[in-house]
Amino acid sequence: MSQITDAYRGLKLGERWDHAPKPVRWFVMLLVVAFAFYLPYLNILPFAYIRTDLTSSGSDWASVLFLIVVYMIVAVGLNVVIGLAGLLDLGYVGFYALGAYSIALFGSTNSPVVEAMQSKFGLSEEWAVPFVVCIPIAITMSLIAGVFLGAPTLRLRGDYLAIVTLGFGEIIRITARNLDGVTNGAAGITQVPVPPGPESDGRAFFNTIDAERWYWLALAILILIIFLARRLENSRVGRAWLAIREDEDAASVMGVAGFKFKLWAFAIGATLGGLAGLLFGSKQQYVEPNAFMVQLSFLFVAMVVIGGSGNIYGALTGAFLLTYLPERFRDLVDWRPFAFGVALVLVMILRPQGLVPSRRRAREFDDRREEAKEAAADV
Amino acid sequence: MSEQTHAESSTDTDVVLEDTSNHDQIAIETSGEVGEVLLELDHVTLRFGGVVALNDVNFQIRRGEILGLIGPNGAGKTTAFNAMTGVYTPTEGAIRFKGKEIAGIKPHTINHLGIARTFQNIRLFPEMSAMENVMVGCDARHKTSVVGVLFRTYRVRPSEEELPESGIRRSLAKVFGISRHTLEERAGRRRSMELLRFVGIADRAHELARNLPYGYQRRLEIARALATEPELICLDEPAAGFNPAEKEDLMGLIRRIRDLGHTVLVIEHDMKLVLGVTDRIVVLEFGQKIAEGSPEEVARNPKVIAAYLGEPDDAA
Amino acid sequence: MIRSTKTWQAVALTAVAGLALSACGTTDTGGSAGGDEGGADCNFKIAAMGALSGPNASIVVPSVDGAQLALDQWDGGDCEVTLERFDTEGDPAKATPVATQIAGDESFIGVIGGAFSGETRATKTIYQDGGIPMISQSATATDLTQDDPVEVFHRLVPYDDYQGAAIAKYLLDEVGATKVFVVDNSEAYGEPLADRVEETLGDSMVARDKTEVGQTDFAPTISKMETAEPDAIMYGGYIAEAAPLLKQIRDAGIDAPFIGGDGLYGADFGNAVGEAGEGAVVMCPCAPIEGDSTFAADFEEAYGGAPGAYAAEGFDAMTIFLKALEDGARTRAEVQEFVSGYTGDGLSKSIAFDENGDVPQDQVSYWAYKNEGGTLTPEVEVKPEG
Amino acid sequence: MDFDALISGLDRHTLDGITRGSIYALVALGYTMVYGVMKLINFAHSEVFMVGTWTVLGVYTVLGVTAGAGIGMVIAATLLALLAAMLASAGTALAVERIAYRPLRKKGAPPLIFLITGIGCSLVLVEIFGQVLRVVFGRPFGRVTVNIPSVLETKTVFTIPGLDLAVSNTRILIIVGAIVMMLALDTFVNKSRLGRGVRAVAQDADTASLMGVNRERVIMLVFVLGGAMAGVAALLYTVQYDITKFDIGFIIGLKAFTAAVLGGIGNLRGALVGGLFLGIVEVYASAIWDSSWTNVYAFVVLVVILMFRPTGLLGESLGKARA
Repeated sequence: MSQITDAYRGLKLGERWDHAPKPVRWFVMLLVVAFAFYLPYLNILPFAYIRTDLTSSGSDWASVLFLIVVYMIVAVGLNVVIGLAGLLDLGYVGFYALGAYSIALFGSTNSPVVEAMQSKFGLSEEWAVPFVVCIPIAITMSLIAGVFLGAPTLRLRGDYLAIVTLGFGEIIRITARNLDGVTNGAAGITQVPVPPGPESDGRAFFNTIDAERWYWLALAILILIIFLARRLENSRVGRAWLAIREDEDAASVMGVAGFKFKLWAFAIGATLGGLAGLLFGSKQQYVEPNAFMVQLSFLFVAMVVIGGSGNIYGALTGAFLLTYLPERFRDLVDWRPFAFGVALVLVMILRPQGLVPSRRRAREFDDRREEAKEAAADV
Repeated sequence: MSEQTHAESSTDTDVVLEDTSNHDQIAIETSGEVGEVLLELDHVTLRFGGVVALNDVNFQIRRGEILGLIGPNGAGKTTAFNAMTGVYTPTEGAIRFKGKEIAGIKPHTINHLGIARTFQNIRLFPEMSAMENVMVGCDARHKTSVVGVLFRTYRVRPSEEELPESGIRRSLAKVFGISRHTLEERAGRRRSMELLRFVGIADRAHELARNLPYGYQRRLEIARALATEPELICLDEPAAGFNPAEKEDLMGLIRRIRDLGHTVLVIEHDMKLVLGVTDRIVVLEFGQKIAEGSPEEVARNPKVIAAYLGEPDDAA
Repeated sequence: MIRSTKTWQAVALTAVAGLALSACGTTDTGGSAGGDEGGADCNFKIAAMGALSGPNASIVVPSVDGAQLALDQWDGGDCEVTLERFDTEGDPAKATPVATQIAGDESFIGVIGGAFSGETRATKTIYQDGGIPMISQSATATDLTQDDPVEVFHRLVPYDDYQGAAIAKYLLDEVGATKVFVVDNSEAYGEPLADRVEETLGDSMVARDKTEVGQTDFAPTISKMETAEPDAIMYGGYIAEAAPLLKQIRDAGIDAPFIGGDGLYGADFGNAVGEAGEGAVVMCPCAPIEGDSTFAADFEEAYGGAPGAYAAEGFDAMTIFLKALEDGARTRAEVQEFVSGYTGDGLSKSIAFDENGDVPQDQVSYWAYKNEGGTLTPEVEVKPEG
Repeated sequence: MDFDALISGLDRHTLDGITRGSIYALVALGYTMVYGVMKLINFAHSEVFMVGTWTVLGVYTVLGVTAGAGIGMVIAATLLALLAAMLASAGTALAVERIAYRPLRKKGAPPLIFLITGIGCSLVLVEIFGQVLRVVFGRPFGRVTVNIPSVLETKTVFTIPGLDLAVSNTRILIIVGAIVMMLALDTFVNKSRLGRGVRAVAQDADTASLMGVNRERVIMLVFVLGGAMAGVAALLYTVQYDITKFDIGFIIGLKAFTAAVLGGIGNLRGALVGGLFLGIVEVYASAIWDSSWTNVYAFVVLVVILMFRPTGLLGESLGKARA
């Protein structure tokens, strides 16, 4: 293990990357993006073993890729909340659910909300809010929910915030399940709309069979989001978040409006969660409350932390591994949750700073380890 | 090379404050007359439960002066500080900054009004570099919003020296302007570096704050506070843990801060430093003001002598 | 600049290696494995999709085992058929990639499942797009066939509305209840079932309460029961909650008969409820396997236990697909056509699908099973009015 | 909405709420003590409770006791089961500490990491009972609900005159048992030398270590005590509900954690107050409406209380347990 990591360290990839000329960096990034778009068709032998559909009971590779990218969007959003602003949110699934439900409630002909609108305004039974209009609705709803949840609770200290957000996630799910007249209750909403596109062979462009189109759509959105998230990180906003995470009182005295920036972090996180949920609901074409259990929130947090909280690429790695591995090793069937638990514990004990820690966090971690050693030596 | 030297010296005796900065870039613009009342504590009383931390305290800070606030341990100096910077709200009385009541206002708003401070027990952002620490201070004066950062919506028509050198970029910037975010980042970085030079720690600008030696951390705190462009800067025991040579340097630094246009309030234990650098001194004991005046007057004041004889000077 | 040269070398090396390897060959992923072989070959796969792991696996695994048994007992002649098991954990999100995979692989000619209503709702349009016929052994939600039916979907179980009516009929006719207390678990299965029971009972229902999945303390429900003094109690939900509920009902000294739907049907029921569950009744649209059939014995021999929930339905579903192959169907469309027009006697019932994919009600038999000493023994058949 | 039902049965509902809350409170102690000393939410604590319920089942099975056994046998079996559950739960808690938390503490990892190993451990424990043991031993392990024989048959012991409220032996056992254990723990923490160590570390770990308190030993002690209390809760739970299942800890754990925060996390008496309060709120609300909204009531009440008392009903700090 250590031999491998040492060899990896010997390459000093991070440093080399920093020192590489700009055109080289652009070229490499372009290659990576091109490769990502090519992934669904990956068929070159040794690499193709990463596909999830090789075994007889495997699952569709492009669909899995899509789910991975959706969870990556979630991880990027949650990384803003947990990794940058240092707020422990255990109810992130609530926003994810809100996004999915927004598009279902307003865009599906099966939803009671749309049915009510049809009868109220005398519209045809085929009518529903168009997909493109559903996007701002979903984003606004999750944004509002983020602010609504954050405004009263962000004054609470870390661990109190954790339980309150956890409660929020549950409230969203239970409400969706119990309000039969609005959400169809536990039965869920079918016929969730898909993005518009040219039809072929009588099928919509974004249909249930050609999952790679969904993957490309999600990937494009993810790349845009990463671009924007990087902007935030390297700005006064990102610095304010770090300062709050480090020492909130000192930050406040230095003129950082703590509450405002925390609320922004929460709202941005909520929006990204909602966006991911929207993509998920739309691809699924079916939304039901049980898809949004608390455990999913834990999974999201695990993605961010395993990858290396505070680092966007760490969060992406975490989301990839925690979604991909269980799908790749479907053969293990019943043993997967156990293996997952063991892996969580092992990875964190062996590599507490996360798999791809931010360079800042890695340094921080080394220092702390030194301190812990010194403290131990003192005693 | 200097970085090497500092890393090796565990004590910071050889640190010499050397101001290599460009004062034009860090001096602040002040709006008032030197000598006018900048901050006023008007019969301020502060109680915690049954404990009276400040009892009817009255004093003023005038623009352009260096005021010393001294007193034995537990006299209420830091409490007064906290009240001025919004950490506590006075139970009775008023605190006015430039004639505006500031009691009960949030700390970050008070900072925006023009008061900055350092902390007795250093409170930097340990996992951020020295430069970033100062940048956070500069950000206090920046305006770019989250939306502005994300989409670079707010564009500014750049002045000639702000325009990029190369051809295409230059034309683009001429047509579309430059985003305020970019300009502010650039200005912030420049100013931060100047401030680090000003306090004499520019050689380790990119090191994490937690890894800086003690003396550097103290000075970084001052630089960070200065970055918020305060009219009044409050230094809470800036010389704590310093040796005589460093104290000497610090006195020079405090004077130079005043020369930049800031008004300075210093809380200090070390009488020698306070007497040497301040224009005026306020003395607190048991939450009450017992004396006020020029350093000479205060040094002769029997009450002050009694108070200090009763309590050995721990900084000595 | 030395560094960047190295980087370039690495990039170049990777590119060369990639090209070389791509020249070596490609994997055979997806695609038409069945078609490639060509000719009169009859190599097909049938998929079984459902919760094969996770807390609800015990309701699904026996039915897939039943299907496997049917396949093992089949003499296919030239045809070679395999059953592929796809685990969804009962989660619609995990079911869609699976369904896309199945629909995209032409060698699959039929799907047994989805086992639960949620995953079926999420995947039936995928199968419809792929034109692959599905026969569900246990998805009972009414809307699957009534609200938005798709051509490819068939099921061997009657939908919840009828089951609710059957439970109500049992309560009225067999128990003679006039004051029934109805409890549900607020979930997609229990709630509509209880709704339907309530509807059919009309004035004979005295009170209704809702509980949660995962709940173990039912004190508020019990105190409502004490006030209502029911002469029978109906629960729409699963075993995990029924067990503590029953125990608390009996502890409170209420000995009104207790009846639940097919969510309680399963070998685990007796283990879970213990003594408190003695005499509890479980209503299931599944006929007892008749004595002269060898199914029960065969199943026990193959899987080391009595056939559990929906094992007979699983067996029947597989049988229909196999008969389609015997009939000469070789494409999805042909199989679909055969299944839709199929009539015949199955283990569980005599089977024929109506235009929505349902088995006509008059062919379904509901049976009340009584828990006696930890095993469910058939008590009486109930015929609800359609 | 049926407020009449609440009012007319207020005594009954209160008793129900206290019964439910007693178990929350006992489990909440584990969260609160660990938090007080380590500022850490021990996510695996719910599984510590779950292990206790299986231990009770194991003891009953080995002894072969069932309902209707003689009174002596019942008492002996119950006491043995209690002891075994306490030991097993305490052992599990200690194992979690050793495996998942101690190595991280040695490395000085940030709190978030502890959270993830806690979740990982929780999953592992759940799967041990749901999968690993099933593969090795078969039933009763696995993912199905398992009955635990009611050794103690529920009987009405007395009726509170005037209220017409029947009190059963199981209820007495649960409420009295919970309160006695809590008093014992409270006394231990406040009076004994070891307990003072716990309080000292909770108040200020650095000062405590200067005063010669061994922090590692205090941490072990806290996990053992919290685990033992979860073991007590497990026995009382099986007496009342008669079942266990591989994932039974999850919801109880969630509620107990809520109760701990509600009472003021880190505060022992807060756990009791929070647990009882949460139990009563849930039962009242379920009586007025129905149980499908239970978690919503619980969390709404939590948020409202935290709005007004940001550190819970009794305020935090195990150090100031004498609050």
